[in-house]
Amino acid sequence: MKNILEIRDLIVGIDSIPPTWILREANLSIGEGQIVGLVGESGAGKTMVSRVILGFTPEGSRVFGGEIHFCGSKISDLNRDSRPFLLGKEVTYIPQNPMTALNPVQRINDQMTDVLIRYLQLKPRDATKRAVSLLSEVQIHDPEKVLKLYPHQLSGGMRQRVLIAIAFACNPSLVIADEPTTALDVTVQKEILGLIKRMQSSHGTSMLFISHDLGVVSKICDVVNVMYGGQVLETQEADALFSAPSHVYTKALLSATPRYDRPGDLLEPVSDRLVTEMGKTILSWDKRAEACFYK
Amino acid sequence: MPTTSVFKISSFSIFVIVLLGFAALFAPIIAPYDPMAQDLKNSFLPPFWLGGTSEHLLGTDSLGRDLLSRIIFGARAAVYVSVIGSFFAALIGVVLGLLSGYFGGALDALISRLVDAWMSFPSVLLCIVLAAVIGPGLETVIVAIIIIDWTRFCRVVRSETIVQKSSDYVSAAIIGGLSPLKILIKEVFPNIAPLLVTLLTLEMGIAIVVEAILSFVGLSSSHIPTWGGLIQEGRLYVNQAWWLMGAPVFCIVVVVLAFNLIGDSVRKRIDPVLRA
Amino acid sequence: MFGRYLMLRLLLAIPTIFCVAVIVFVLMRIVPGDPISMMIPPGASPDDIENLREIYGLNKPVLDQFLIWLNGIAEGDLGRSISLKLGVGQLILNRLPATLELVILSMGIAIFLAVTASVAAIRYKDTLVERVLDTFTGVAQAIPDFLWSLLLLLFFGVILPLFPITGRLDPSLSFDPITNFYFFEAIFTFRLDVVWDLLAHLALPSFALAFPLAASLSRVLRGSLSEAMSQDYITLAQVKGYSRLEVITKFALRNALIPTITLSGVQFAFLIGGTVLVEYIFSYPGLGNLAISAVVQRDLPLIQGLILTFAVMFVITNLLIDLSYALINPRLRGR
Amino acid sequence: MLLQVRDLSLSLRDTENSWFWSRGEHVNIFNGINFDIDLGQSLGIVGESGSGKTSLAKTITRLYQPSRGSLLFDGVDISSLRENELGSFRSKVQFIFQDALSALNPRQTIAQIISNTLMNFSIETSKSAALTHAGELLDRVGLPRSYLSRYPHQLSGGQRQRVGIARAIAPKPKLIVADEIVSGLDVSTQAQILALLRELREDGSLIFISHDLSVVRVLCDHVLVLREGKQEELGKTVELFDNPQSRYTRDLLAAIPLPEYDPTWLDREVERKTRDTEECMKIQGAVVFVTGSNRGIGAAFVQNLISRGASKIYIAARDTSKLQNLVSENAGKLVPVELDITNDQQIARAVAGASDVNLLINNAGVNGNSALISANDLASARDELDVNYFGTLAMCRAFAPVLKKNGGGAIINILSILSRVNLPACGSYCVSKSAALSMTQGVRAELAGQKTLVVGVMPGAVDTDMAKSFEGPKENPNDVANASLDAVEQGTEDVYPGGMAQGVSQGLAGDPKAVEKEFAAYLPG
Repeated sequence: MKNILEIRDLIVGIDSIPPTWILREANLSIGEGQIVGLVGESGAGKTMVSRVILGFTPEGSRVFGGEIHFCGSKISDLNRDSRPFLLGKEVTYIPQNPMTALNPVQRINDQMTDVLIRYLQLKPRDATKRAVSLLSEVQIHDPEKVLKLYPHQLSGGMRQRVLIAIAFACNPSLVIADEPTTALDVTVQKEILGLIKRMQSSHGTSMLFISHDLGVVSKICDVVNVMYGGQVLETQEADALFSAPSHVYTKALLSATPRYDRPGDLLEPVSDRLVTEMGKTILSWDKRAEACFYK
Repeated sequence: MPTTSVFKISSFSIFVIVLLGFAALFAPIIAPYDPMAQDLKNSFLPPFWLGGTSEHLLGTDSLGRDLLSRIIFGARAAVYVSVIGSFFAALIGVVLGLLSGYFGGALDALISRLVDAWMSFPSVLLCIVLAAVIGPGLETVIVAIIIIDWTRFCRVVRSETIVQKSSDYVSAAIIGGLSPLKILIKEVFPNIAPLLVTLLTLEMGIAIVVEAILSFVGLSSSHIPTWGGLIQEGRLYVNQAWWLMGAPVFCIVVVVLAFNLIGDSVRKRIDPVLRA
Repeated sequence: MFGRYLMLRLLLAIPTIFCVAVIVFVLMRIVPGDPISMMIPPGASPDDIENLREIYGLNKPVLDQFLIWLNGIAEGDLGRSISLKLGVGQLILNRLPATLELVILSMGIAIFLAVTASVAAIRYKDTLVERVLDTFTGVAQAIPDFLWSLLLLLFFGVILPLFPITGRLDPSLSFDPITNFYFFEAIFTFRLDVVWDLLAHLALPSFALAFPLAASLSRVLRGSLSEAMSQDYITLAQVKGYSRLEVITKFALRNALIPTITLSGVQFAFLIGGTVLVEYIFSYPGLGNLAISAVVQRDLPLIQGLILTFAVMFVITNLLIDLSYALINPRLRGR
Repeated sequence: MLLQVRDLSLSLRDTENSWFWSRGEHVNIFNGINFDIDLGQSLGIVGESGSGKTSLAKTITRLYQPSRGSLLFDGVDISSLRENELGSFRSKVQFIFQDALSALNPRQTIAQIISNTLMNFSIETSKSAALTHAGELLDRVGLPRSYLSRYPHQLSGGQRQRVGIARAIAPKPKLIVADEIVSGLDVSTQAQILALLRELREDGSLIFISHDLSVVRVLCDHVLVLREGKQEELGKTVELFDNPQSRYTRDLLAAIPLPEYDPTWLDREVERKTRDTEECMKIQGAVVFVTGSNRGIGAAFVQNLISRGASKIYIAARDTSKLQNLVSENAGKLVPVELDITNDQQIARAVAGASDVNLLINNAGVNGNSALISANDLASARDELDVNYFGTLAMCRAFAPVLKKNGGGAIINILSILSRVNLPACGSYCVSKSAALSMTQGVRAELAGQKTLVVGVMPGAVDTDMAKSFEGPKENPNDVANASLDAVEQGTEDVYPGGMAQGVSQGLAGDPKAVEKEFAAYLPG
């Protein structure tokens, strides 16, 4: 299988003395037509991975080492103008919070058609036609009416559908979804997950799916990467990972996740010993890195 | 909010304000001349750097009175008016704002209508009319400042109290068994205090300007020199001797800037949340 | 819904204006000094004084005076100025255009400065440009229009005599306008020399008025712009491939204007109050100048009329701001 | 019982749409909430966003004042007490907030925050003792004592939540209400906080608000499911999770993604959902037969059916003359039928003329208000059994084939909460309703094969002519009709409309003997 995206030993940090490391030799690859999951707790560096790919890194951050390849061509720096792909066309993004991700003062139509006009050179009228078919693809009834509305007139689930439609508008080769269902209620979450999956398979798109929720990831991803402290600890096919996790951290996370089908006393908090151990590993990596980059 | 102003040094403003206070307190001692003493032979003397003498550092006015001495005595009026005026305006505004914001209801409706009516009218004009009604004098200026500017405090304190009141820590205090008055004093007020300090310093600057405005249109005291009065006299001779107007304008501008800067830095220093 | 909202605003304006009228009227009646005493020549007989009181209706009870005044307003008669011996309505109408021209120009300058400065500061965030703009905004906001007038007059009128410091139009120019809107009339009649001279006279007062307004507008606008810039829809716009300037002007600006109008709407109205002093300082023949001389002269009918005019202008400005707010915010428009 | 909540409702003014002259309309936040909580128990309140769960928590702790209903804490009704009368309640009930940062005063150190609470409730009188005590509390929640001198913003999310817990347990409350306190935390931190709460739970009762059923399973022994301000389901945790009664709860559970590989999970929902919507009938377009439709609940049913768009309604009554007005107002929709349900011939005629019915509402009933022993004769008892049991059964028997032919449909039997417990004052009526309840269950089982939903409605006293003599809280007949029709659309089998009915039903589930004793007090006369 060909890889759309490959990240090898990527080291990113905020350029201070000593640097604040965000990604510590992270490895990740996304195969064509796959949904690749990236799970981890806050501070694990999940969002940084998506930002590095898109070219939206925080002020002062810098690539210290490693490589990123997109369809075989190397992305060498963090500047988004030097991406080898068209942002918004070939690589798109589904944001976390649908309530705030649409421009409140623009009609849905304008927000959907702008990329179509910009990248597919459609005339406004054709772009609207295409937007209508996209909206029906994401199962919005009466798309003509929805196009004339403002975001505040739509529910959260509807807005996320619109955002998904925007993400798939120009048949992208990679969609990055950053916690796309975290802000939604569970029942809506299920619908949206199903929709993302359907859109992904019907468009044959590759996808990076970032989430903190092991449950969500287990349901939608083909391959899952578990991150901690800026490193990818474990990469496995979804069925293998959830039936037989290999890394202690993954195991600990799984047994710390409450489940409605199990009585409460089975819940095991992550043990202090594991936390200290993992902290130590990171600390020793930092020391090595400092010695390497600041000599 | 922009926080990267080039003027970060508050030492400048502290220096200015100390100087102002010093001039106001010891005006009779430091002023080289009696500010009212006329010397018609030596009228319109320019400042020393424009060819004047070192005897009159800033020159003299149309009646030959020493400009430096008049400015030093003018500082006295400015400080007097701004300290007393701002204090009482703040007192009235804060008390009414806290009560109105925390307890709401009919009291709030009454107070906020009152503030609205007050604010729906150009304050400068109201001030001038008011001063005209009461008659000229420094006390008039103080009364005008209090009557006009209590709304400034009331409005801000009220809306801030409402914000604080709806935060969970106030609910937590209710759960914690505190009485409403105690919550207001112990929980809410400390969270408003930094804002209040800022408002108060800004108000001092504003009060000085109001005093200048009123004396500029001739509604302050005409018996003692005031900065506004000096500006008014200077405006008449601006084409012959621009420094007569320039010097007091310079003083007011510097003082107003100083109060603004100090308000900003005090707020940053007091606030543990901002400090973090 | 929106029409109803406007109607409501208009209706609410009436009691505000009425309140102002009452307050002003009562205030002016408790004046310790007697306005008549200023008008009479020395040695006038008590009969003469009584006569004058009769003419101006000052011998009647306060309530009657108020009703007469109100009745007059309803008929379009604001009374007669004591000091200028002319109809108050006439005086105000003569002066109003000059003030309006000043106000409109100042607001335009302020908006232009504020938007430019804010967009530039956000575009060049964390650079020297931002810090310089910060300083300018800070200073411009700290110094009120009264002091700006004096500073501008000193520096650009006296020390560097670039602009005239008094009046509205050079009397040596032969310009015989039909209306009192000199500026607009001069433009329509292609009197470019007059336009130029009017602008020169307007320059200092309008900038003095515009600076503090521009600064406070730009503070709020920058705050809401930088808040808007951290919103998710901006990230989405960036991910759609728009450049930073495009993102600011096409996406963030309109959103940022909404809170800006709410937070600083009242500042626009304050500008009208500011004209009083600025006109006085530059001897600009507008309402403000007239107001100060009326106050100094204790010209009751004139003061009353002027304050009423100011209140109406104030209310109209507020109304226009509300209107623009509603136009820009789809949440209100959709109703 | 530590806390008894009965028919608790809250409505607030919609300030956003308020005008100068009107202060905004009342908006219902939640309605008719009933539950009990005993010392040492823990109750989870679960709902999606907008279900009113946080408002409910704030009402239970009297941060809000309920607009209706009662809150009995330690036997005292605190629902309408004023703030200064709440003194002892305040120290016995504590709240932990969702947003720990905003719930801690930013200008106070942790030491001040905790010792303030200790001093307010006079648990400690000197500052130094309060400080030591605060230190001990930090030990209990697993924070180092050195954190006493820190400010809230210097702590991490999990640490702040621990401070919130320390403050809540400081006055040794009998009840702690925790509102979504783990929702913003990482899995590992969340597990630690949950473990801490499990440990502390043993000291008192806990009400735990959450959107996450999995988390509730960890902590609570009872669960209440809220949906759009209404109590959807209440039960023991084990039972509710193993065998959820309400469809909504089933949906919620099915939507939770468990962390295990399951490639069919995403598609499963769609299938199930379409089947479910087919299964449950819609009132809109239904053809309905209502008995006893001339007054009371029957009349309310007719109105509700019209407004919900039923296509045809047979309105049956013993005397149809009073129905003429109604019929002429709704021409074509309403068909009057003269029917005494104790008359077999009339029933046969009615069925023959109404072969398109797919919803039967057995509402007709009588109540002679007579006792069992002290009644003069058995006339009333016979009459009640005749109408309430035999009549209703006859109707079910007659219409079952019609419903089968029309695709299953539904039957609503209007019973009474008195079908489950005897009220001596009208003892014979209760017997007849009890028979009808048992009959309903049997009919339900028999008709399950033909997909007919049989709904039993058990209201308390309803504000109708029948209950004129009863003085006490009464349900609005409209609410009863509405709840019954909702049940048909949602596939619910047992309906307890209103606070009283729910209270009794819950009491019966907990301690049936106590309920019996309570009702036994209402003797005839």
